[in-house]
Amino acid sequence: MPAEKQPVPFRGAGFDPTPRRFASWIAFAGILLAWQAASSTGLLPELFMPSPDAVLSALARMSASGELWLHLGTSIRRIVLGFLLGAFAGLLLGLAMGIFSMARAVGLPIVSALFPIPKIALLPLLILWFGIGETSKVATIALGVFFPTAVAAKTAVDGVARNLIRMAQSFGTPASAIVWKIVLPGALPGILGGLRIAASIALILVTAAEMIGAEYGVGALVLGAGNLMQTDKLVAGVVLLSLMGLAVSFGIGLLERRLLRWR
Amino acid sequence: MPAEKQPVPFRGAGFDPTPRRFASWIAFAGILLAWQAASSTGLLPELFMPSPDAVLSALARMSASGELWLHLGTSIRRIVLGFLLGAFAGLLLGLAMGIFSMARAVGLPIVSALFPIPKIALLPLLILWFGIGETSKVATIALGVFFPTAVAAKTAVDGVARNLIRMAQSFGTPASAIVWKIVLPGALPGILGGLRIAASIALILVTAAEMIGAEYGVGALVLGAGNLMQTDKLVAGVVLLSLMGLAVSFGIGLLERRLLRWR
Amino acid sequence: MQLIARAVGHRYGALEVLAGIDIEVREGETLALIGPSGCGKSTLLGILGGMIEASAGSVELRGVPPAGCLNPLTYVFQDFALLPWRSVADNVALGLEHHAIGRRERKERIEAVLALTGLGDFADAYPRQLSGGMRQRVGIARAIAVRPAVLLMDEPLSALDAQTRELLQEELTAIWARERTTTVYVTHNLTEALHLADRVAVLSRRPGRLKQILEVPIPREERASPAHAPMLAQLHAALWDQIRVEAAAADREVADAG
Amino acid sequence: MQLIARAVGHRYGALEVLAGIDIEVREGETLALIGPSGCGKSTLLGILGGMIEASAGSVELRGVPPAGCLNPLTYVFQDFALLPWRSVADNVALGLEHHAIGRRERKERIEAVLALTGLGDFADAYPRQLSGGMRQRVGIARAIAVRPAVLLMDEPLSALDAQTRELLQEELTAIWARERTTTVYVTHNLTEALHLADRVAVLSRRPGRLKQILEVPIPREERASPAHAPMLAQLHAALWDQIRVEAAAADREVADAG
Amino acid sequence: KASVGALAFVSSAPIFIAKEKGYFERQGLDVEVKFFQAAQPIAVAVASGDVDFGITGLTGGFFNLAAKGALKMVAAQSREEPGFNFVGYLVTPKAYEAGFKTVKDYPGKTVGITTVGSTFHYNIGMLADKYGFKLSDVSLKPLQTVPNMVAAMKGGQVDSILLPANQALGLERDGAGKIIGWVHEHTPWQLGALFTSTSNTTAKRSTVQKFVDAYVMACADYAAAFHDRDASGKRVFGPKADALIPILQKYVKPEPNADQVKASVSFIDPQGRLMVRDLYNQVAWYKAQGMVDASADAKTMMDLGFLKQHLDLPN
Ligand SMILES: Nc1ncnc2c1ncn2[C@@H]1O[C@H](COP(=O)(O)OP(=O)(O)OP(=O)(O)O)[C@@H](O)[C@H]1O
Ligand SMILES: Nc1ncnc2c1ncn2[C@@H]1O[C@H](COP(=O)(O)OP(=O)(O)OP(=O)(O)O)[C@@H](O)[C@H]1O
Ligand SMILES: [Mg+2]
Ligand SMILES: [Mg+2]
Repeated sequence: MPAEKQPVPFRGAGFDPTPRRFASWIAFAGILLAWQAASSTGLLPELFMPSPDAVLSALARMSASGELWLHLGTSIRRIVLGFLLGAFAGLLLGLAMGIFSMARAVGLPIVSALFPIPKIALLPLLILWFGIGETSKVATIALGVFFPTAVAAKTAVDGVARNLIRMAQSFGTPASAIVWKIVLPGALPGILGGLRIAASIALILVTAAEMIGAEYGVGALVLGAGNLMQTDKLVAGVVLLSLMGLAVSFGIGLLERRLLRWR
Repeated sequence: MPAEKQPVPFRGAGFDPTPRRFASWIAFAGILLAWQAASSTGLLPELFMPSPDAVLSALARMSASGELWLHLGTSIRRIVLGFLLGAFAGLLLGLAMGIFSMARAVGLPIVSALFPIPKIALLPLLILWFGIGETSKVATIALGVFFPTAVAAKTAVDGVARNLIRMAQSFGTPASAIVWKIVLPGALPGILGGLRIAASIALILVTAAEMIGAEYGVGALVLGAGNLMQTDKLVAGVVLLSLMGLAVSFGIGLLERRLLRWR
Repeated sequence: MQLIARAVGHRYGALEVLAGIDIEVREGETLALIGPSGCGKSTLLGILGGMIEASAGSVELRGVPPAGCLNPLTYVFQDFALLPWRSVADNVALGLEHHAIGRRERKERIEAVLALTGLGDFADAYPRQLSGGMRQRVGIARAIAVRPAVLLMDEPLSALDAQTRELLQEELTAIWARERTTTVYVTHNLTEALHLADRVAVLSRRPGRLKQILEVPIPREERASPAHAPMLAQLHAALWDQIRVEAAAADREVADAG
Repeated sequence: MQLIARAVGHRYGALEVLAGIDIEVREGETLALIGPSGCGKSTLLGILGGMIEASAGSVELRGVPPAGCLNPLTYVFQDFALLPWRSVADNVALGLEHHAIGRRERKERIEAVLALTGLGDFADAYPRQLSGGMRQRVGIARAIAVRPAVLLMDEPLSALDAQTRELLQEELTAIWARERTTTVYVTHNLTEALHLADRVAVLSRRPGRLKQILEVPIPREERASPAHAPMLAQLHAALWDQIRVEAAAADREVADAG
Repeated sequence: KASVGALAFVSSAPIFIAKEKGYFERQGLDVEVKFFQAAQPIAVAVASGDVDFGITGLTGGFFNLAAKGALKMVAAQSREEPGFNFVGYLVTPKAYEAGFKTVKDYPGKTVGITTVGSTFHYNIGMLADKYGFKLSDVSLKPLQTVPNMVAAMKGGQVDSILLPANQALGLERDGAGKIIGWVHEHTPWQLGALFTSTSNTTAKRSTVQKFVDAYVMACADYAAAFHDRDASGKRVFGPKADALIPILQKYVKPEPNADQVKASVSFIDPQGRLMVRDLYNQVAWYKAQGMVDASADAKTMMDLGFLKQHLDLPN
């Protein structure tokens, strides 16, 4: 480098993908338009993939006939019941495992052994126990929600900064108050994260359970439409599921924003 | 506090649940024993829940007849194929979204819209496209693996410490080398975490897909056994799924330990 | 009040960390505790405060606690240990809950300590909205609110940047001048120890033993004056000689042999 | 080599951070850069090093680069910025990759700088196995390995505890005495600036302007002696007066107004 | 007081008749009918004592429960009797055009069934045995529910399904399928049974006896009303049938019209007698398929003492 005098070159650019909300919306709209165009020109045969407007009109038809609400209502009832049951029980066990050595020693091996089982596999057993009706489906969902909630709650309690607990102890705060004032609020973000996963598992399970022997529910709708090659109804059902997923995720997001304002 | 002289009391105890491996194993063995005892004494009717030894002997019988290996082999082939396909494609898209603004702008809205759909709901559509055979099942699994992998890869790339990238730039490292030497290794932990989730989703999906119209596979085994009220075979199938889940999780754990030795 | 440790020793499993520590913290004084990394300073402070059960020896408090004392031994933590989900005022309130004081007195005490630490305008802010220096001020306010007999501070300023640290040192000096709280102050920073303490206790490397207790013979208010600079520099050099070799060894020690 | 900034200004969006900075870093000197939090010290260093594009003004290097210089402007970072998945030797190697030097020379250079920084025994260790002080030594070794014309250090010691910091200060002094590398050294710590620098540049609060450049009139080797303590204390007091009010204001500034 | 678990199908008719005509009351029994969604849970409910009696078709699941000694068959329900259309083989029009015209063409085809071990599964198995093809050459798709099966056939995912006459005829009328035969034409068999728990057959033997007596009276009524055929073998429904139809309409869900009832009524032995040898064959088949435990013994699954004479007793 024999240069006697040289400007300092700029070398800090890149690796900073910006969100570009605008481009995202354009891209999304563009995809929908391209899809519609491909369908209209016959490039994408209706038989294999319905056009967006066909899906919309299928939704409208089903809504008018009430079929939509029947399927949606059935699925939502199952999810809500199963989710509440499973989340409540999972929370109790998870907190206990996070706080008490004994609960952990007994609970953890069981949870670890049962966690990797896809809960849908328990549906046949639950049908034997509870019959083919609602109970077995709700129980499947509850089980599917129970385990991730319990594990998330335990992990969240483990993750509560020990220094905060020691701090409270150093001020003479009694143990029960420490649970309420330190452990629970500190574990809340992790628990909500666990519930988010649990909710998406509940959605998978309700779909699968409804596909395996239910008359109503979005899962039954989708399978039936698929078997009848009614692709417009099928994709409409898939859109419903996507919306349900987005709604749940939005709901938990709302909860997070309310409960975790301090973050 | 009128005391002239007082010892300092200890107040730092508790909130430190110890793992107690020992107790865990004892608890686990205890549960198995209790289960066996309840079955043997007839407290737990064989009709609803087989005893552990009945499950073991069902496994032995199925293994001897080759049925076990047929079901297991079918499921594993589906999982492996679907997982490899989905993970590879997901990785590519995820990395692209993490690095390039354009890929992110286009990819993110699509991924966000399709992510919440329980992929099992796409099985009927995939059956229409690919027929009722292997392809549709493998494709369902691949889709189920694709999305979490893509999202995990993107998030992992986002999470790579920007200061490390700036550091490399300050030494004049070219952009392509930064991707290989900084971005990829830095994103690896997050990617492996995503693959862990993807693997458990693959297990759920293979079970559900096999329950909906397949002759072989562990899912078909479980559902068929439920229909025949062969609870011993049913629980044996569930145990197989649990073992498969543990095996996958162990495998990824191994991979993590090899690739992330530096942690 | 006085805080007296007698023949205190401690082991973590097979690791001997402290041995035969005899220390007497005098009423109203500030005792700085220095020593190489890992020599057991935090452990000793924990034992003094009743947060760690000593393996050997005993600790006791002697004298009459100050009026309104709710928690004789009170900590100020290096990492501030604020509850992120509580506002500044509610964080200060934590130490007052579960003690027999009325709602009104609690409110008055909170207002008083927030005013004293210059946080009056931030009573409703959350910790994430504060700078590091302000966070530690909340930690100090919380500790003072319970009117402790002895204040135990474990490297309270070491998480702050140099400028903020100097500012808080000045404020601590002001508070001590007013309250005359007995204080044990753990630090790595010799300059800081010489700036704040009445006496400096030096621990040897692990297992920590009391090597020396050094009186700082200059009134706290005058230590900033250039006239005393040579003397402070000498004290500094003396202390640094006592721990430099061990500090170097500790720094070279592989943190996580694996 | 000399590093010369002319009329440098910078804005982040609407926020003006630096205005009209003219600075000349002399060959072989150590220039400390101090100023209240958020006044733009890091930004200025980034502009000097070509990592941030200045909104106004220009920066240039003048003179002949040292023999074997691979990267004229080289950083040492506050948070060390080591690649956790590379061993110590491989971390040092990063700066040598993608440059036209042979395998053998690369190996020699790595061994040389590791020996110089006392890391010879830790060539194969991963960063997580090192203490903070050793990690920063790796950062320094990596920077020296490329034989920079100018070393840019952004609070390189502020993430370390006080003892380790004093130790590394001594080692830095030793290295500079040998290598005489031109250095720009950002710090918050006035004592540190006065201990290490030939000149101290003081920036005003945001938008940062050059307020003063102060020469330290004592040879670096003699600054520890008590004889010079009063003078250093005076310089310290003078600098502290220049930034204390602004530092207090900055500390009170709510970090994340929301 | 007794309870009986049943499906809301026409095939449960004798129970409805016995209740409506007061035959149970005359035996001093207060019988409550509990409806279930599927056959399987009825067997479980009887085995666990939730209900005293059950009446449904016989499946692999049933035999497995019975093999554990929990259940005993005591009388007959429907059977496939020559001349009485009950379950038919239905193929898609496309498959029909392509040459799938008789039951001998099943090898190589895809067939939708409800579940593994269902009566439909057994029907195909019997065809395989009778016509000498391998059951494994037929691809059986378990689709869990009848609506799924119908949908899968309409969608062309399977070539054939088996359906009860009423639904099969409806589909053929709509052009959605072709009936290529009826089960009774190829493999007559004992399709369903009345059963109770083993403990009931010992502890409450007299109650079971009274229940069976009332049931058999209703079977006789049923047979008299629905078994008539004209000279050409075609079924005819007279005034007795018209008298019973409203009873069935009251219980069957979804409520059928008279024609649908007529298309649905199967053959039920007038004296409630079981075809015992056929039941032995069924158990043997399920055992051969590995769907029923090898230790199962058909003999222990029935208690033949409640009727004077059953049919076809094995030596
Ligand atoms: N809970 C524990 N279990 C086991 N060993 C511990 C524990 N806490 C601390 N130690 C060890 O005991 C020794 C003393 O620790 P301590 O934290 O008291 O030292 P310190 O003087 O405060 O160090 P530092 O200056 O780094 O804060 C160290 O070697 C540390 O590794
Ligand atoms: N990338 C950025 N975008 C927007 N504003 C920034 C950015 N980086 C820094 N700033 C703002 O510019 C101002 C100067 O930042 P800079 O980091 O240069 O200050 P500093 O003097 O190094 O501060 P400190 O002493 O805290 O390290 C600060 O107010 C900071 O908030
Ligand atoms: Mg410590
Ligand atoms: Mg900075």
